Amino acid sequence: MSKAPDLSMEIAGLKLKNPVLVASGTFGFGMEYCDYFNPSVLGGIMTKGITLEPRPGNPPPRLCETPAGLLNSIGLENPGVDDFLASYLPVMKEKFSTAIIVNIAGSTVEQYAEVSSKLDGVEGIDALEVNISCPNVKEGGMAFGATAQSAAQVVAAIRNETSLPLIVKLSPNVTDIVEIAQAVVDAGADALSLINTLLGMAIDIEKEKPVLGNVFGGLSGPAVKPVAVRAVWQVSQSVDVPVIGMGGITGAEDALEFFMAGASAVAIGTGNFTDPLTAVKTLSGIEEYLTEKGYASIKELIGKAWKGS
Amino acid sequence: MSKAPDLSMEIAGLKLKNPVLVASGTFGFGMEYCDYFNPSVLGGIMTKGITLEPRPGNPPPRLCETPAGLLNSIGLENPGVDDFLASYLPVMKEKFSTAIIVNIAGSTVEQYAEVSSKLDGVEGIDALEVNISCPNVKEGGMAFGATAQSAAQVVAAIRNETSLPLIVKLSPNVTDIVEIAQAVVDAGADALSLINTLLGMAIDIEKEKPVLGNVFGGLSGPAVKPVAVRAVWQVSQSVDVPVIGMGGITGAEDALEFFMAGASAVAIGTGNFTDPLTAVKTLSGIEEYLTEKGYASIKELIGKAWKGS
Amino acid sequence: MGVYEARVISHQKLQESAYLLELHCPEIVEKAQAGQFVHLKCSETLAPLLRRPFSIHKTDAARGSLSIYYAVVGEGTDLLSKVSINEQLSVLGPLGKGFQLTKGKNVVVIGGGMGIAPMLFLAEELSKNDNKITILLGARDKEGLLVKDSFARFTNDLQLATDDGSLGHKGTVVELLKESLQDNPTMLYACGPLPMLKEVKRLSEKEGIPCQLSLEARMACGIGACLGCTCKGKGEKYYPKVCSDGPVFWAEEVDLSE
Amino acid sequence: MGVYEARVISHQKLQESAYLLELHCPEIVEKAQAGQFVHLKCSETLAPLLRRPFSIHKTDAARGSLSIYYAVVGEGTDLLSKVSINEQLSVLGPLGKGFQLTKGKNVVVIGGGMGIAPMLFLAEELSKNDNKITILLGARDKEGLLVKDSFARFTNDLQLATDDGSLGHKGTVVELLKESLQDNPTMLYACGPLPMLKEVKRLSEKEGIPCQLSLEARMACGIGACLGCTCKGKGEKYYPKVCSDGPVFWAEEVDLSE
Ligand SMILES: Cc1cc2nc3c(=O)[nH]c(=O)nc-3n(C[C@H](O)[C@H](O)[C@H](O)COP(=O)(O)OP(=O)(O)OC[C@H]3O[C@@H](n4cnc5c(N)ncnc54)[C@H](O)[C@@H]3O)c2cc1C
Ligand SMILES: Cc1cc2nc3c(=O)[nH]c(=O)nc-3n(C[C@H](O)[C@H](O)[C@H](O)COP(=O)(O)OP(=O)(O)OC[C@H]3O[C@@H](n4cnc5c(N)ncnc54)[C@H](O)[C@@H]3O)c2cc1C
Ligand SMILES: Cc1cc2nc3c(=O)[nH]c(=O)nc-3n(C[C@H](O)[C@H](O)[C@H](O)COP(=O)(O)O)c2cc1C
Ligand SMILES: Cc1cc2nc3c(=O)[nH]c(=O)nc-3n(C[C@H](O)[C@H](O)[C@H](O)COP(=O)(O)O)c2cc1C
Ligand code: FES
Ligand code: FES
Repeated sequence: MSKAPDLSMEIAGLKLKNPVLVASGTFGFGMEYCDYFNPSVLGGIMTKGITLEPRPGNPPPRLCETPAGLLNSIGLENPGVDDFLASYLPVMKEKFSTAIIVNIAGSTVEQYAEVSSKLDGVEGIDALEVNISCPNVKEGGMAFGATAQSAAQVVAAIRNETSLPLIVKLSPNVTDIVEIAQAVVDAGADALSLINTLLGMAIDIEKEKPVLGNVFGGLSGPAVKPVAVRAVWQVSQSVDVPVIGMGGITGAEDALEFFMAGASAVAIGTGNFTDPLTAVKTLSGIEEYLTEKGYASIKELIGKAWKGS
Repeated sequence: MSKAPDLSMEIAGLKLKNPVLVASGTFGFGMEYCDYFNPSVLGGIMTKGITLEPRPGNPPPRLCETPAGLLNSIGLENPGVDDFLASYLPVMKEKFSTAIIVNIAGSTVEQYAEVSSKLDGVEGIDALEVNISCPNVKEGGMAFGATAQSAAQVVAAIRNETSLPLIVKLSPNVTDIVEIAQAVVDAGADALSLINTLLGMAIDIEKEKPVLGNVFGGLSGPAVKPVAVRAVWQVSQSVDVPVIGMGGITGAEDALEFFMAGASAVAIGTGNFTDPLTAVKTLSGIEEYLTEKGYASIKELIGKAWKGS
Repeated sequence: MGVYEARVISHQKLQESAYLLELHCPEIVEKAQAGQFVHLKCSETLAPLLRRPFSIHKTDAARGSLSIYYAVVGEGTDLLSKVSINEQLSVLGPLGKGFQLTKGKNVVVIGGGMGIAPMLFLAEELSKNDNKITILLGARDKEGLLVKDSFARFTNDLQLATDDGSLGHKGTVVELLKESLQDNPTMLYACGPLPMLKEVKRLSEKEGIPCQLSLEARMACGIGACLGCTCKGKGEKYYPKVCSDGPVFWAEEVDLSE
Repeated sequence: MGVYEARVISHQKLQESAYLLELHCPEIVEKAQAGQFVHLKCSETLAPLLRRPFSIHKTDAARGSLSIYYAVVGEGTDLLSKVSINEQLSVLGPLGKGFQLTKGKNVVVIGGGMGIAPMLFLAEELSKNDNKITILLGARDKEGLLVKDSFARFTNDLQLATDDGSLGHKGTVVELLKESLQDNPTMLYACGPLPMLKEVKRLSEKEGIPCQLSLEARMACGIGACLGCTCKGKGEKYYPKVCSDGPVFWAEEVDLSE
């Protein structure tokens, strides 16, 4: 009889019981999905992006479905870091026995630093994921992720404020993602998340104007998977820190592509909307695959497509 | 009774009978589609990319279907400019009474210049489309399209060699497509084509290696439409030359999005594969729409979503 | 709430491009409240990617079934219309905040177009609570009012309006409402196209009658997690979520301007 | 060649996940040659995006129909298997370069797995031309050889092989071929999985027997325009296109190494 494969993973000093996470902004603070499954079975939860002040987000409409994809322009609606700490984190801590990774964003380097300092040392927070790649707000995201220099600057400022494992989330909307990856690693990132959404838009031909209230939105879902796999492949070969892969995963086969491309963990985003059980199904599918193929650990698959057999 | 709407369009001095073209690399040299419809009904044909020397292209597999998209790594397989002029152009000239736009590529600025000079003044060629955005060959494409400076350099060199209308085709794989657009217009581009394919890849989880022989491929098809519409919207508002929009068009509704986003013409690429009649159906759908809505000319729709009513 | 594989028990074309679909799903039926909705996967492929929300039109406890009443307007509903009996569909539900029910009141229920869908379940629930119920249904033509008979059981005062006058009053359901207001109702319930809702809201405010509106928005998750299905709120809450703060709102909670 | 809306005349499940689909398309039937294929849209949505190529299994001039024999291996063929009689499918065809027929020769036709599909049409055509035909069909088990009876009409020498020995020779069709070679055939025709084709090619070269192979590749356009469906060529032509230079190639034209 074969032993169950080892699914545990360590990322930036953070021990995950398994490498299947849920992506920021697609899982709220975890509460909504409790009616469908127990999120504690997952490797971790990446929260909605948190900023220093509460934000109302962008005006509606905020969603537009596209072929195999989704445009969103939520615009970082969130309760702000203080209310997050007071009202949301305690519930998460109590309800979930899995890694809680707090996604943060800001409009200035100072704001990123201040949010990080408020989250540093707080019990129940396992890691920070720094969003420098949100295409949905004019300041506080994409602008920082667009050049190696500004990306490094933000990361260095955060690194200064926290000893939490620091995961930096990169944008695919750049000419050279490898350059940016290297810069943020040099600046102190312990791990990288990729990819955030692609900058896109849609036009309502009846109304003769953009569908989204904010004009532009971020494209996610299966449509972007080939771009995400490519980014993981490129970046994981160029840096020495682990990569968390995401973008269009709807099941174990997609997830396996990311591992073989070089990811050490994966996150499910838009896939949660198609089926709230996508993350759990992905997890069990990975386990089955490993068992079937006789792999002892998921670690054997990381980068397999470029490392060879 | 209402008059038939005016579909004619002028782009960079080039008169098109209508604004529906077929995209480079997806329509060969037009011959293959003659069994399905008469390509002369279209506004124009953009040829497969032509280089100075013949090229064998990339090793197979060269195609991988993705959700609502297609990855290709053809790698500019083509007969070379001399054979194109000797064997292909004469047949095209004879068979087609529509604009023939020759797509060109190269590995060095000199090659681009030399191909252009060979095509300059040749009867039957209506315009050049310069591909500085092919993600499928190491040299001769994307590298030039990646920075404003190198893009401008290529365009200036070509401009020097030809008085043909010059359409420059831009890559979406850049941080700031507007910057590049402005640079190539300053360097002499008469019009812009966008977008070329997104850099992507896929992994065969059975074989544990990349699906494509060339590892990376270019992503096209409906999946990329939101990125293409966004690029057209951004660029058409920032330059004074016409924009030819493409990326995921499968019918008139998609095409209308591009016009309203600012395109003066559209091209059908991957859509030809789903249905060889996509281009003609798109054309007739646009005509119907204009008639129904009482527009006298397609020109009224260009940029409507940002110009307002 | 949960996600279920629900078997299609019956599927009936009612009128040109509108269907009645009955799904076996006792778990949802048990908990469902009038005004709530289900979130349905219309295909097994990625086209379309997202689920589609549909109001619960009625429930049948004995059969363990719920019905939705839907119009074919695009890809998802077109695929849905081709689903056969005994096929399974993935259903989330019951979702959202339903109508707040009243007891012993004089209520007007207004449904316009496909906004008729949630009103049958509502009428049934209201009829259990000793209310005096006026039901106003409007549609483009009489084809759009084929479900009217199911409503008759729950009221003595069913009034119909069609744009083309092919059935009932020739004109809008809002015109019927204006007349009904003379009867001094104490609660309005409305679902329908935006222009109708705006008028109902305006009238309710003018007359000072409490009013509940069921709104629509494009949805992704359907359960309050993605923050995508917002409408415009009033007061403190900038952007209420239609899927979890609604779909039913008090008229004064929302700003219906575009 | 053209694009047609073809009506489904019959659709039959033959074995676990393999089907026989008959399409009414007289325009294609009229021109079709053995070894050619059709390019089929398996769904009306964008999932999957591309058409799927299938060999012409047989044609029926009287009914104006062609049949394809296909296995469900993924999304496209799965959707195809759910298509009902009288539905319309968009079909391109006939496409590609078919088999070069012989006259008065001693030929061996080898089909392995779903590579059996094009061989029925070929066998019929060869049988018209006074050839001595040996047909070798191989599959995993006897289920995979359910179409064998249709072949019997065109030959006196039908040999079967199954991996599990449930029908005919226990082993591969290549083993049958090795024996048949003692009969000094003058032409080999083969279609099947790559390892089988490699072996057939090797044997044909060793024995110096002309050999035609039908290859597969992922296709987009199906008509020679996209340059996507290449295989490896030998000699001048680097990358022949399976859809238009093939799918049938002379064994010496192609390099089957991966
Ligand atoms: C809470 C709720 C309850 C609903 N209940 C019902 C019901 O009981 N019966 C019913 O027939 N429909 C109902 N709807 C609407 C239904 O969800 C849509 O008609 C359906 O999602 C359309 O899917 P589709 O793929 O067919 O159309 P799509 O291809 O997605 O869209 C077709 C056209 O309809 C427009 N459209 C579709 N849905 C919406 C929307 N929600 N808001 C604005 N425009 C839209 C699109 O812009 C497009 O022009 C409800 C919606 C909500 C939010
Ligand atoms: C000229 C030609 C003739 C064909 N004739 C027949 C026929 O008569 N009967 C029949 O059953 N099939 C035939 N095929 C194969 C058939 O086209 C594929 O099985 C079909 O396209 C699969 O589509 P799908 O969406 O179901 O599978 P997908 O989801 O696209 O793929 C499922 C799995 O099968 C693999 N796969 C599918 N097609 C191919 C291929 N062409 N080459 C390599 N791997 C592949 C994929 O890699 C994947 O692992 C033919 C192919 C060609 C090129
Ligand atoms: C509705 C929505 C909201 C999102 N919000 C955030 C966010 O707040 N912070 C962030 O870093 N990424 C956010 N993302 C990006 C996702 O976390 C993820 O990187 C991206 O969607 C790609 O993965 P997917 O294709 O699986 O969705 C959001 C995505 C969606 C669809
Ligand atoms: C198979 C294939 C080959 C292509 N070859 C070329 C080429 O030679 N030169 C070029 O400029 N673009 C080439 N393209 C890009 C297309 O012209 C077009 O810009 C892109 O595919 C986006 O449009 P679509 O989504 O409609 O296909 C090719 C695209 C495909 C799919
Ligand atoms: S649809 Fe996701 S919050 Fe309402
Ligand atoms: S599939 Fe396009 S060339 Fe063969």
